[in-house]
Amino acid sequence: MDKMPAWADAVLVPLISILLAAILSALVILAIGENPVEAFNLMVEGALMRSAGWGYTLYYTTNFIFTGLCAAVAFHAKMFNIGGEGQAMIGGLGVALVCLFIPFPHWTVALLVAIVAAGAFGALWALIPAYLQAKRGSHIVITTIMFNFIASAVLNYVLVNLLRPQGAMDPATARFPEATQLPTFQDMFATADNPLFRGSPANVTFFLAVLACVAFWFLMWRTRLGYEIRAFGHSESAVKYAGISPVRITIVAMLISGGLAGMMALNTTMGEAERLVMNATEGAGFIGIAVALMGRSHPVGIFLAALLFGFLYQGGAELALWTNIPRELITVIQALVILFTGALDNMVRMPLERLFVALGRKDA
Amino acid sequence: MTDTAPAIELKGISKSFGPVQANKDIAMRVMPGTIHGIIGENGAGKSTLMSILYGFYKADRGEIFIGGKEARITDSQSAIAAGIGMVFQHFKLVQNFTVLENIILGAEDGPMLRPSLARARGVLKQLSDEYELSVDPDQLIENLSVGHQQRVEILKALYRQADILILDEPTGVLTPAEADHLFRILDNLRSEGKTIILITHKLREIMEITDTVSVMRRGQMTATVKTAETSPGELAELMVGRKVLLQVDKSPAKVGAPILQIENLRHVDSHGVERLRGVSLEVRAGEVLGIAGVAGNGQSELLEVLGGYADATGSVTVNGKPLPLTGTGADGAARRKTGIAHVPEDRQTEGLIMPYTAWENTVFGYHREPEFQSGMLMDNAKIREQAQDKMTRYDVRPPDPSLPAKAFSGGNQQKIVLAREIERDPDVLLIGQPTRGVDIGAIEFIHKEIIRLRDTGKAILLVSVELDEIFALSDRIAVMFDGQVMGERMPNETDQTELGLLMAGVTERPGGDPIKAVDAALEQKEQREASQHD
Amino acid sequence: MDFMTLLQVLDSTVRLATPLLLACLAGLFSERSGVVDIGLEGKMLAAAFASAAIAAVSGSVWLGLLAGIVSASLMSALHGLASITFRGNQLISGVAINFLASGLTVLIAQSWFGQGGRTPSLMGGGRFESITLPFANALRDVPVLGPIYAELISGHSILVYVAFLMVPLSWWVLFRTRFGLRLRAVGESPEAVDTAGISVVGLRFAAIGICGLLCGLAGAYLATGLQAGFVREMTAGRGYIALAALIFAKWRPVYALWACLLFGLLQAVALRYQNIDLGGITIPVQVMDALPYILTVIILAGFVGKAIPPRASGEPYVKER
Amino acid sequence: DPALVYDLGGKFDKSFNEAAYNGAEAWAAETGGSYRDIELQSEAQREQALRRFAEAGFNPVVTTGFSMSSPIASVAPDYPDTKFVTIDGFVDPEEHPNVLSILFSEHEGSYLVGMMAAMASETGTVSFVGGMDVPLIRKFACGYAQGAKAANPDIEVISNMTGTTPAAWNDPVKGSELASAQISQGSDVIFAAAGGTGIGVLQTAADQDILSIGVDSNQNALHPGQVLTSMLKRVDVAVQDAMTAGADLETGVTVLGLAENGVDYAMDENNADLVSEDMVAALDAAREQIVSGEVTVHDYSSDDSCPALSF
Ligand SMILES: Nc1ncnc2c1ncn2[C@@H]1O[C@H](COP(=O)(O)OP(=O)(O)OP(=O)(O)O)[C@@H](O)[C@H]1O
Ligand SMILES: Nc1ncnc2c1ncn2[C@@H]1O[C@H](COP(=O)(O)OP(=O)(O)OP(=O)(O)O)[C@@H](O)[C@H]1O
Ligand SMILES: [Mg+2]
Ligand SMILES: [Mg+2]
Repeated sequence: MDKMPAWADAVLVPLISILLAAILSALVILAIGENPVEAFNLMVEGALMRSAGWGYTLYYTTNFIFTGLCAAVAFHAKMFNIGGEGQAMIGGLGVALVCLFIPFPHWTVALLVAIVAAGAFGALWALIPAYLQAKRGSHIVITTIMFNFIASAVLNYVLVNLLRPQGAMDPATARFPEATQLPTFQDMFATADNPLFRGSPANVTFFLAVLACVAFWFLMWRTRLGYEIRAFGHSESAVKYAGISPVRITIVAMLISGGLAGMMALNTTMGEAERLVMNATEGAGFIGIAVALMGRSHPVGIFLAALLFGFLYQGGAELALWTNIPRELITVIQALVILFTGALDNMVRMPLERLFVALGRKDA
Repeated sequence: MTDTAPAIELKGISKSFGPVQANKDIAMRVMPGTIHGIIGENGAGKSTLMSILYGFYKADRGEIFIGGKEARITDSQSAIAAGIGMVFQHFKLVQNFTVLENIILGAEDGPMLRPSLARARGVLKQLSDEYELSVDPDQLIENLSVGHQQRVEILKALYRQADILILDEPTGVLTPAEADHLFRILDNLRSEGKTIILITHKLREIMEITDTVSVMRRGQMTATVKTAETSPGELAELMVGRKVLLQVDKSPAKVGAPILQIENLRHVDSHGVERLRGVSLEVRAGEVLGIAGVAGNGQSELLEVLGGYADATGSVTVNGKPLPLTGTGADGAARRKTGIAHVPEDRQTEGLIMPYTAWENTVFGYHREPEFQSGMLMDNAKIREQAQDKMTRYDVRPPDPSLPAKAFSGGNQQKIVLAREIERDPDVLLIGQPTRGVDIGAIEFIHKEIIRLRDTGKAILLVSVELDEIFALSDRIAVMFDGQVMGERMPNETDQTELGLLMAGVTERPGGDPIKAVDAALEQKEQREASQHD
Repeated sequence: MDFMTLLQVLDSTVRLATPLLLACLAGLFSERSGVVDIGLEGKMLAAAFASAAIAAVSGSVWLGLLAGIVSASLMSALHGLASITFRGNQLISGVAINFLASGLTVLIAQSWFGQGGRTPSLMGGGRFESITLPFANALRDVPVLGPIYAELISGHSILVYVAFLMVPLSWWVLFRTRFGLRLRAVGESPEAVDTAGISVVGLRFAAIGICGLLCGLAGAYLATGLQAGFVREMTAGRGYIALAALIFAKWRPVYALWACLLFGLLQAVALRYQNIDLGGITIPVQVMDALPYILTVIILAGFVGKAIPPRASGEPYVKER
Repeated sequence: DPALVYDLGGKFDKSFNEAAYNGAEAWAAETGGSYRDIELQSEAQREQALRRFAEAGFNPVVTTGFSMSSPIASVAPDYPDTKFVTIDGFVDPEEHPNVLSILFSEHEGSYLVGMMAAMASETGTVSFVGGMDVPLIRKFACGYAQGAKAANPDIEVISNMTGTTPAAWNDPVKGSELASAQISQGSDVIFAAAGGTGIGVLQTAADQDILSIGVDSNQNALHPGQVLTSMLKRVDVAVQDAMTAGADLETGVTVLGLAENGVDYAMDENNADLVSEDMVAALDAAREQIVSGEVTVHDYSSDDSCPALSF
């Protein structure tokens, strides 16, 4: 079946797809009367040419790595977890609770406990849909969508009625204590005469995300559990034959998936806002799906795709700052990227395959 | 049209799927009112050629003449218009539609359904009477036996007034009695002047019914001969390209103590239909117990229950130790620990993970064994090494453990599964359809392996729909019909006819028309299933 | 609850159920043909915007309706291109369409009207007025039935009646016509349809076209029937609820009606009775707000059990042996 | 040059942010100056926008929305020469001398329109539709209820929130249904403080021929003759003033209540026929009492409770 070399499938197809999305985006920008070249320059300038820009790009990247891994685990088990958003919200609640109510001596301890809390809360939020899928056959796409809405209501209730400091307007918790604040890139890399990453929110959780990528690789391709998850994703009937419980795999995979989504909250809640706000997730759960797809559910791909979306977010912010382009343009660009890399990738792959077959014939 | 014009003539048909050349420059002529057989190894390109004739695929090159006139067959619609009907290997029926709805689908009279359905009901009645093709027009397809589903497929073609009928491996799923019935229908159709193309792997069938036969090999048409002027041996040689042994050598079994004992086994499927209805069997050390039966009579469920992935009631013991049949402990992994190995019926959806590499597949189901672990991780290096060794010993071609399972041909996939299951040195080997879709060369090897394992004193439970295979391998034969064991026979004390009737639920040789008795038994089965289905 | 309140809740139910019903039937046609569509939300949104924009510019609600249908159909065509022609992942395509609609509607609205992603308020002929059915006022005083007729049945915009008529019509099309037979077949077994000489692609595009049409009606109803203009994200998750209703309805038109009415009722009740006081324990508004979603989950878990979708849905059709 | 940062609702929300935009435009028109603005898209952009504007030399940097106070508190020390303004937010002036916090007494303005609602009501029932259930909106509702009860102790006040997610700001359909429900419960004046959702509320009120009250900006013109009044929150004035002051902006905390004309009710030709002289007189009297301290309107956010309404 080797119609096309693997590198072409992994690199060339997404690249051409992104290019197509970019061209269409440029047309949209032209249509609303702006200059696409200038816009692109602004985006690159603001996202990649300054250390603070990188600080933001990597901050968003961190979010998307976590949600991308979240979607990818589910994909490997042939499930579509649209609930990353809700799981991340509830993960944030876990982070907030430990940060607010446990007096930590040092951020390292706080981070360790918060990782557990974020993961556990996110996983917990994935548990019910997982259980229902495994035991009752309730479609996980629908249940996770519903759980996003429910998470939002839960968070709203908790923030408005329970965790909000007296008199505060924001539906948000109080600021976390000093000891729980994570070191940012600025804290880590800036020197007196070289103020790198000034004010940007990228923080240690970025390294945690990278670590998560590595752990994900080991889990999926080096452990029995990963072997079973992938096998389940390829063939449910084969897995039954082998004596692997589909119920167990469904639930475990979703718990891992939800846990990863929950950990995204470490970045936004503990790393950036240093308090829990209502809309901390901002659709990153959905972007994660696109990231996982683009990244072919492989950690390296996910990292690169997350970087691309991080760039889009940060570049988009710069556009909003220095031009009059409405922020919805970024939504449109995201939609186009998802469309071309996720849904229309065969449009690129099919002609490419034909090309490679033709080239192969000539060689032979 | 003169009477010498061939009903079908193909010239220079070529087709490739990417790098695979499935048909190479094929020419073929079939005269009207004849039955033309096509044989060839798996993957030889038979189905592809017929799909081209039916407009399902488009040929890269070549011409098709129907009744002497060039026909431009661009899609199934134009093939149907040219009077061609096809019964595919895998039926193309809508499972939750009625027979009638399936018949009219695509051949409706007008935009409204009712008149079409009413007319079809009449035509159907007439056709069934004419060709002995009776089937309940209002029954849902999913409630029909495969044999009846096939009748629906034939009726579909006749309803569309096909003059040319293509049947792709129609007998693989039929009891011998049903196959006989089918051949009688085909005979009828031939005498009506219809032209029939019959694809089959069974040389016996070719010899029995066809007028002419073509042999395909590796995408090419290697020979076309008059059936009367050839022999099975010659055809086999033409197919494979070398002499083939059509019989397995085997010494008498040295039977030992009972290993696997099954008592009153019952199983209800997810739709509430009882699939096993009190099965009792015993397999002893050093023997092959062959289970004969038409697909869908509980054999698959028997294997699933024994393999640990379907719940049941009753009792199963291995070496005297009872096995749990529900709940925890009733799964494939636990069964493996008790010494049961299982070569499943469907290697592609059960036995192998197709995208996994061969080496990953060689531990599938055994991947939690301590010997394949190093610390928390799997010891991939070791697994790979052992896989290489197994593949060499089982002559898997190509012997490359890093290829994905889907890149191997059917026979070689089966060898990978066999290697995995046999290498664990089990006490009991469950083996379903060991050579389904495998060609003659590989069959030879697989049969030898099974006999070799028997001779080391293992208890082997073999399920197969191929009676030839059952006879070739079994030391004892049990026949299943409708979830029950209809009887046990010794291979040298019975014949295909008797087994065939047992397979259709008829326990005594009927005095009258066997077809009637068979039909009655089948109908009873269908009714029970339909009434239990929720 | 007295009779009038009940009527008003039911009245509100009908209004809230209408967009759900149209979207649900849209999804029904699509999924019956084997194309899963989580982009209902986006299509409705696009239609809501286009209908309001064109109605505002032209002053004709009918032109607006047409524009709504066209724009939802364009979105459908995109979904078809991705999931039928190029056999892409249908869920991803749906997600992308939701994003696209969410961004494009505001972007275009802003560049046309400069009102922050809103269309101007529709007046007069730019809106679907509510229709008073014959004798509604005369019969109002007849006990019980009078108010039911006058309050509940009469007095909705024409699209409401269209939506309810769509239920028997959809049933009839699906189960009584050749097209319906083929449509249901292609969602169950595309290879059966293909070998019968019917184009799978053609049928699926037809189904998706109907889906676009119905989403167009749903969006137009939101922006020009219920409201007098478009505001950003005005579909507010209704596409997802419609999907849940579709599963609840087991992909059948008449059940779809009941499912959508149930969801409409839930919303109507939640809107009217916030903070229900149950003898000391107050149920917070958040619970009422989340109730439809919670109920969906409960329904999926318990009552429907294993809802079995059309067998081929979600899978692109690839010819095979 | 000054810069302006809008909250997540976006520039043209027909109420709060749009008022800020109008103020900036008015300043630009008056002085011929130019300014930069940005609509935030995500939480993390809050600080980013502040920093980027401060770095680029914009001064003052004006922000809308209570959510900006936290980011300002963390950014302000890094740019001591830049003045930051947080409208609706509070930043401790002791710690951050370069920040001006502008707070509005929404409860006072709401009190006045509540009075007007009660007086205009013929059924003895008035109502409130909020957007997302957050404390700020409860503050509006609470003031409104107090005003209504002050004008007519027997008045019935119904209050509903649209939802608990940000979608509640943009669901006019739900707004309509809420309004309908309230109307059927007898309400004949509805105050909507619900962003885009309010559009639906006002529409339904107009369609069903009862009165509504707009919020933040003057929304009387949306349905001339059918919007009783609008509770004005003079964000536009605050923005314009801040921009006019420029780099010399005086920092600290400013509370803009009735006394400062920071909140008010809108009168124009669209509602002239709806508001009687009695009403104007009563409202003027109440305004005086509040300004003088004779009457205090309870602020929900001061202790998260409301004497006139339960949530
Ligand atoms: N849709 C397809 N895509 C790619 N390759 C295909 C396809 N269909 C058939 N082939 C390849 O073409 C070759 C011929 O296949 P075909 O199904 O015609 O064989 P066959 O003679 O009918 O075999 P069998 O006896 O197993 O039915 C095989 O190598 C097969 O792998
Ligand atoms: N999907 C595929 N991808 C890659 N290679 C394939 C694929 N299908 C078949 N092949 C290769 O093409 C060759 C022919 O396959 P085919 O199924 O026709 O084998 P075969 O002659 O029937 O062999 P066997 O006797 O083992 O069944 C095989 O050796 C296999 O390696
Ligand atoms: Mg074949
Ligand atoms: Mg083969």
